[in-house]
Amino acid sequence: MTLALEVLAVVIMATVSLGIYRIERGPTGTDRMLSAMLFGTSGVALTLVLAEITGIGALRDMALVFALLGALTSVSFVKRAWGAEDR
Amino acid sequence: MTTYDVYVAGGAVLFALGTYGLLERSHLVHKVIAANFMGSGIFLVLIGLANRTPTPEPDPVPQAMVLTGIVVTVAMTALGLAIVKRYFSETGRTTLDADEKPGERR
Amino acid sequence: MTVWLPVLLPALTGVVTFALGDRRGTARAAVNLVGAIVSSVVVVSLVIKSYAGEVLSHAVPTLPGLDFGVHADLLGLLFSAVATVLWGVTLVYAIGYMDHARDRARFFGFFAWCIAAANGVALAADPITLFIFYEILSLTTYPLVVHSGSSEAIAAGRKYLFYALGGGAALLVGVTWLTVLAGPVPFTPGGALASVSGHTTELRIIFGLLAAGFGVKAALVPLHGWLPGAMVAPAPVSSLLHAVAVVKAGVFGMIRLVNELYGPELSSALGVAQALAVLAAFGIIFGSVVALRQEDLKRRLAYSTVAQLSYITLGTALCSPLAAAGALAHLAHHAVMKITMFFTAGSLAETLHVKKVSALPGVARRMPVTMTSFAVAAFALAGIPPLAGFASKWLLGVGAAEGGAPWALLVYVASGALAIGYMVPILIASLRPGDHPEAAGTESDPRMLWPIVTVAALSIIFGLTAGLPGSPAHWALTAIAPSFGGLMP
Amino acid sequence: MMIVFDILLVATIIWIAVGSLSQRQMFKSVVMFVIFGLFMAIAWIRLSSPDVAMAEAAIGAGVTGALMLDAIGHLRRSETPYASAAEPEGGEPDA
Amino acid sequence: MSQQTATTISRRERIRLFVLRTLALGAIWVLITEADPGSLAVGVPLAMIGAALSVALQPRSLSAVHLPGAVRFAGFFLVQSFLGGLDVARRALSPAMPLDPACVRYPLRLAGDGPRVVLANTISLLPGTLSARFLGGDTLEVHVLDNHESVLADLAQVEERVAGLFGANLPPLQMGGDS
Amino acid sequence: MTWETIAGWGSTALFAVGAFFFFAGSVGLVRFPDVYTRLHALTKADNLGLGFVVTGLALRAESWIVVLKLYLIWLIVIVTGATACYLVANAARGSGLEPWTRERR
Amino acid sequence: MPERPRIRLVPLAASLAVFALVLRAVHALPDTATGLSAEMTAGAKASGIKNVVTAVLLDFRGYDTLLEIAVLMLATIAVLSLRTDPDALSRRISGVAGPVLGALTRAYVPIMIVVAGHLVWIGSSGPGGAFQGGAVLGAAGILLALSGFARPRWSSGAPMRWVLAVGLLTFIAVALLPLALGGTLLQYPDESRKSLVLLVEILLTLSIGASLTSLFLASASDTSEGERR
Amino acid sequence: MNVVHHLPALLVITPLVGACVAFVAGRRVAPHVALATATADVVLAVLFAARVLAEGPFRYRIGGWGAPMGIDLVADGMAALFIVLTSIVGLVVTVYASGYFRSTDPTAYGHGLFWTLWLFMWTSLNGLFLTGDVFNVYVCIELVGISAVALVTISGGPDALRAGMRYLFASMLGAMTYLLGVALLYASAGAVDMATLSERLVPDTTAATGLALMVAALVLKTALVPAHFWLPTAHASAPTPVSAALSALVVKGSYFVVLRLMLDVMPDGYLPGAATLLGVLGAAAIVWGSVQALVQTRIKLLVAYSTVAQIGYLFLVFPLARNGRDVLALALTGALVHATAHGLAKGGLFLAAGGLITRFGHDRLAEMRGAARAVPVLTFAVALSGVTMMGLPPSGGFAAKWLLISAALTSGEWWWAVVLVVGGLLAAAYMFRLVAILIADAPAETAPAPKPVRTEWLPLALTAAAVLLLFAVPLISDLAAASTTLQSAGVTP
Repeated sequence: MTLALEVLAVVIMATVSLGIYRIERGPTGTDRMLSAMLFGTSGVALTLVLAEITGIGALRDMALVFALLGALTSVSFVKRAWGAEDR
Repeated sequence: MTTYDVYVAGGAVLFALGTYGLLERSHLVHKVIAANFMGSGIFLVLIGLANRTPTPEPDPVPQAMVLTGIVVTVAMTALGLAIVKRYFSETGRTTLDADEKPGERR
Repeated sequence: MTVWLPVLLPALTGVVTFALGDRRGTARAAVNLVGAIVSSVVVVSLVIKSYAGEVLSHAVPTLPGLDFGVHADLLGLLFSAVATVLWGVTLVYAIGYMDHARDRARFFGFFAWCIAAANGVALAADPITLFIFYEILSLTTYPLVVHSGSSEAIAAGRKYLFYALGGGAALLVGVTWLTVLAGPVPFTPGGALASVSGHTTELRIIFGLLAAGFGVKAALVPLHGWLPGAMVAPAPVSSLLHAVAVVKAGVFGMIRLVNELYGPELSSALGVAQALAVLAAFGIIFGSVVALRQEDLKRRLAYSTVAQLSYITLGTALCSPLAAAGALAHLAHHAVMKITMFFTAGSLAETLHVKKVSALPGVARRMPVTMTSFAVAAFALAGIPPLAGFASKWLLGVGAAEGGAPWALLVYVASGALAIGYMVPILIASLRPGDHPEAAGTESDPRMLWPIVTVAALSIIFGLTAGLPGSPAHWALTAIAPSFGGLMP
Repeated sequence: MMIVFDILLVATIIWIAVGSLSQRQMFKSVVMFVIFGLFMAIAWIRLSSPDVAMAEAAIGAGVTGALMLDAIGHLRRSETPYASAAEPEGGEPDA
Repeated sequence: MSQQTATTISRRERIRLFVLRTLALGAIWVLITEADPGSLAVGVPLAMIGAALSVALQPRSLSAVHLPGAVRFAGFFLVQSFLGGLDVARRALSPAMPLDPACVRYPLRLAGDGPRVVLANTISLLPGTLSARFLGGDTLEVHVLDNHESVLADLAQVEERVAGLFGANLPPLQMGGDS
Repeated sequence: MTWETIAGWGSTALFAVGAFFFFAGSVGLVRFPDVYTRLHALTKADNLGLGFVVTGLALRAESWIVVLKLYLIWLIVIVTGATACYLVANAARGSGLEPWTRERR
Repeated sequence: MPERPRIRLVPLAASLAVFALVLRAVHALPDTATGLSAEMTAGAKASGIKNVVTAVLLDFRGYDTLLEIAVLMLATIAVLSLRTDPDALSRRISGVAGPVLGALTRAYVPIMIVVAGHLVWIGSSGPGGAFQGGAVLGAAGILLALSGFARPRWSSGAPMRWVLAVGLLTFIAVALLPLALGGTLLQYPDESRKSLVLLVEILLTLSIGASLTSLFLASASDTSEGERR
Repeated sequence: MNVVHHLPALLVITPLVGACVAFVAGRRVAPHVALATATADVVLAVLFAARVLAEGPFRYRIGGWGAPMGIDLVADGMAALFIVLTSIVGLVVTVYASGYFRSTDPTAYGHGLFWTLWLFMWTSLNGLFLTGDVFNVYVCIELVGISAVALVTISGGPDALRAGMRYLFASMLGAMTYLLGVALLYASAGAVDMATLSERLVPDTTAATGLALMVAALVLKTALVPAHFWLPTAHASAPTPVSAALSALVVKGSYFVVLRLMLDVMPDGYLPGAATLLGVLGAAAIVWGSVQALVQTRIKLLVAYSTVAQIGYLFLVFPLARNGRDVLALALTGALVHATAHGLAKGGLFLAAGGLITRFGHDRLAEMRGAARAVPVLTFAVALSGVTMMGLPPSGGFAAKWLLISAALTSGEWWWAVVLVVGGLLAAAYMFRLVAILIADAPAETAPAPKPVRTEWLPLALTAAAVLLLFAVPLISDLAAASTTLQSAGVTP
């Protein structure tokens, strides 16, 4: 049954990699930020899946941290880096 | 090829990449980022190699080192960025002048 | 510890002088004179002890296996006495000469330190200590050379340093190498390298390095280049540089090197002494010939110094007891003779602004006492009996003949003739009538005049008393004897 | 199967690093760098170092990103008024 | 709309808020420690610290959640967010990519910060809508993927659900908000 | 058929659905024409994908408390996602970024 | 600036050389090696700290950690020394947050505190610890600052400096404590080892959190400085 | 508790506590805190050196674990020497700084934090000198790096910031490379304690690569040519007390670790090329640094390039050290004497240069003519420091050069002696260029009036100490003999 989890992990990983394309393409900084947000969600999923695969329950705490702190990047972006994408 | 081989090799690549970036890129933020990559590369090597233990748990000492290293790297990064910002405020530049000879300007 | 006093007292005088600052001239003069007198007394007392056969020595440990030590042997004391006594005389002259100059604290401070270093060179018990003081001497002289701060002085100072430090480097390598090869080698009459067997090539190279190192200060041709340029220094400094401390440190180093480090036998056996002798002989002729053509008074004197110093080197290099003694005696004799001349040149320049030979006419009428003193020194230098120069040249000549180097005798005679050739025109020129408006017989400041008379008198006294104990010539014979097995004809 | 994951992960990490350093636009670089931290955290899990993973997650996702974005905001070249864009919510009438 | 009105709260109210929030945070503690009983010694004081901070940051009661409304809301939310995901997946994966986006302005009937925030966040998770910003005059600007006729009506339905969650009643919808 | 087997297959199915939504979200992110539309893809699809993954994991969880914790995490991700989405859209609107429409492409 | 390709070869060569060297070095290693893990695990078991990494960090190699906290504090002070505004730490760097962000911050910050506490608490038995907790706390601080919540005036004055220093000072005090009992630096008495480690962890968490927040705040204030240009 | 037993720990903890207290106490009280800490540190350092001299090297087991589990501090003569040097230069710098930062711009907020940063630097240096653990070295060099960068940028001008950035990146590169080396070393030998490493190291590729990376990184941090690019601007742009501390102490920190790695950790015959390479680079540094110093037009840059050159001497010890224990003893003692002498002289020289800059209001060498008359004490200090730089007697620099030349000639590798001699002459060239300018006669209108600079005796004291160091050489020699290096080589004092 772990196989399903492993395949899932690979698939999520692959879909996440797709998002990097959006960073490359832009066109605005906001578009690029979206990818970062995508990774916030997918990161939680990956972490949870890996927690199940490895059997380390404590990794759920890590997913929690990911989830809680995911907003911080977006907030910093909106509050501090808005309009900086021209660089 | 085992798991740790992949990560150790990746770590080596990252380190080399960081070295290249730190030396070659002129934008200061690039340099800071590159230094972070160097750090991550080393950490990968450290922990990758720590996984060679016969037990499932890797050697704890490199883990502790990496934790220390992460915090130190954050401190360095923060300081670097703070200097970059101040430097930008004072000069409006984001690069160190490559051709500037020390002492030529004041 | 007493043996350190000839070094420490002038050094302390220097420190006090610096601390007093530029303003307190009287206090400074007093301190310096007292320092000079006390130092002289100390040196004399050491000489008396040394004559009595008691050689004081003391060492401070510094480097592993090497001590920083001095000893009061007769040989060293001769140089030390010359330096210390002439320091006092020069001081009086300098106080007059520098009356209106700036930065006097600096001047007198470094002056005192120069003497301290010269005394250190004189009393050093081993090549390392000698080297240390030798370098200190270079350093403390530099501020005196560039004292005026003019660009000419700075340039001359740069040249001086270039030579001095180059020589110092050669010396450093030589001394270190020797120590690595032979371990600690304290100066020993007759040579300290008995323990070394073989290593001929190394020993030759080391001798070359050391001789080159000492040769710079001894103005051994072709290492003399700095000396004429260093004339830009104030007259007391020129006197000190060219007559007393600095150049004599060089030749004194040669004497120690040949007689007490390698020893006459080894030096001859290695062939290095002969090479040195040839070089020195060339220097004598070269210096004299060039002096002939010098229009500037001080430069002429400087080239004369080049020649006279080579006398001493040649005498040392002949490895014959009498020549060696003559060389040592000439060290003292030349000091008093040449200092007279430089004092005179300084007085002329300071009082009458006369610097060229062509400007001399009328001077003798204007300053008869000064010029008489100069004449005495000039004749002494040319070796006219019974003045001091004659005594040392006699010893040198006899030594040369005895030591199987009659060609050296020829060199001495030729150079005597040349000395007359470059000295007599000065006297003749000064006797010609000239246009110096002030009344005849107006001498320079008495503080400058009396030292000249004193040193001129010394050239006479040294010549007359050459055979008596305590005179430089006798002293030199006594001091040099142990290097040749204690036998003295 | 996990070896595929590992290779994919490491390849992505290197891709991100190359991408981050090869950009001319600093903002791209910075975003890539922020993402880089998240991937590193996953890598730590794969290397069975949950302590490190957690630290990387907290620091990489939180502090470093904020610092970097703040810096890049500071270095913006345009002279457009920052306040209006930076405080979009502050523009509300009741705020 | 934010913390300016904070001063008018009674001490008693504060204590009530503190206790409630301590309980909430305590519950979270229990969840994240996976109900390790030994950890409560740390958890309780920590929850109290968190609650105290929370009261300092937000010294007002959120409108009381209405339980039946909450259950209904949860069901609605789950179904709608499933539909929302499906909708977006359909548009993204379909080769033609059927999109007709626009910004519409929706006049708010809900009052109060809490409900409005819940509304805004809910809208973002529902099919085809995304709350973009609050405009002056109680208007919410909403970005829609497909600008069809019934958008405003759908939004009104969501607003009612949210109102239900808080047990509030809404005035009847006044159509005519422009897009 | 034991509970384990049911949970296993069920969770596998849920994982598949979750993966599908993740995939769809990423595709949306890549294909959609402007920031606002991409935000839709991100917020809805990915959160839903995570929901399915979490549910799948919950089926395998060893205890109820873990299930609750998993859903707590999901809840937090949803709130974070919605807020971030609002903030970005808000900032984009505030800076005058006009949405893409069929008329003006 | 004209690009000069010849110069660029040097970094490339350097990095490739390093890469080759490292790969070669790693390749030469044996496939298994225990390092110090056996001793460390045994030592940790004896000391009652179940998470070996935490035991290494705060016990066996506590001195490293002490200095590492000093690094963090030092970096904070260094960044403070670069600010142009003395009140950087108490100044608002953002306008007041609107309702949505405000709600998020108000809800999340207390939760973050609880999570940070959890990470510290769990640190002695499982993954987690002062760094992780401190980082979460730091994130909470940054979130608060970004949401425009007013900070008290004292946060630029002496009390704030105390907050920044207290973690390190306590650590030093705990480190010095054994000296009075006849041990060496950081040689915790066996009976109080676990509680001392926990005490240090808690204070370090606070200190790390405060440091990370200050790192952000002290330099972030420069942005508003830049705005006025 | 008996203080004497815990000196190694206290030497690190005292300045660290001082730094915290200075930070908390605020800018008014901080100078006093710093001064008190500095004084206490001098006392501790001297006690420490005395104990090492009396009892020989010992290890201090932090946490009571003992290596390889825990971290050991290594208390030996080498460490004691550098700690005493740090404390002396540190005290002088502290006193100097209390005048310096009072007189400069009070609106620079950073200045109030100087004391804290400076004490952190002190902590890290002491930590570096004492540690016996290669990973702990990493943490310490990061502390050194950050505090140094912060001190360089403390006054915040564009030049200082640029120099600080360059310094920071060099620091980062160095620290990271070092850490990679540690990683490889640990992977190979399973320990990070130096003593354990030297027992366990077998000549395999991994350990060799690790050590090579570590040494390379430290060479970068020590600014050995060609990795010196960051040093001149950093040392020249910093505030004067900082320049002094950087040149006198900080480069010695990483050099000290190179000494430990090359001589203590590395088994004989390991990385045979490394020692020669370091020697060659050292020789190159001597020449290149001196030539650069010769053409500088600003006084601080001249002094900074002179540091580049003087660092070169320190690396000549490595090729020499392979020639048997007698040469090792000579060379190591020489290097230690040189490090000490250079520390004192360069500290004094930078302080003197700072005094001149304050006095003239600029740092252009060509316009500093006449300084000898205006500020004779400073000029004298410059000249005295020159004596040591040139290696002329009776200075400590001379003793060092003597020992190194002896080592070179004893080992038969006479070419190093040539390098040393040439280096001395080059040093003479640039130092006398400086002195000649100061001593030159100034036109009346540009000549500054004589006015004492308040702290001018401090540089003189340091440079005079460098000169008189010759007489402390037996002490240094004893300390060298009490180092783990020479003890394990079987050299008896």
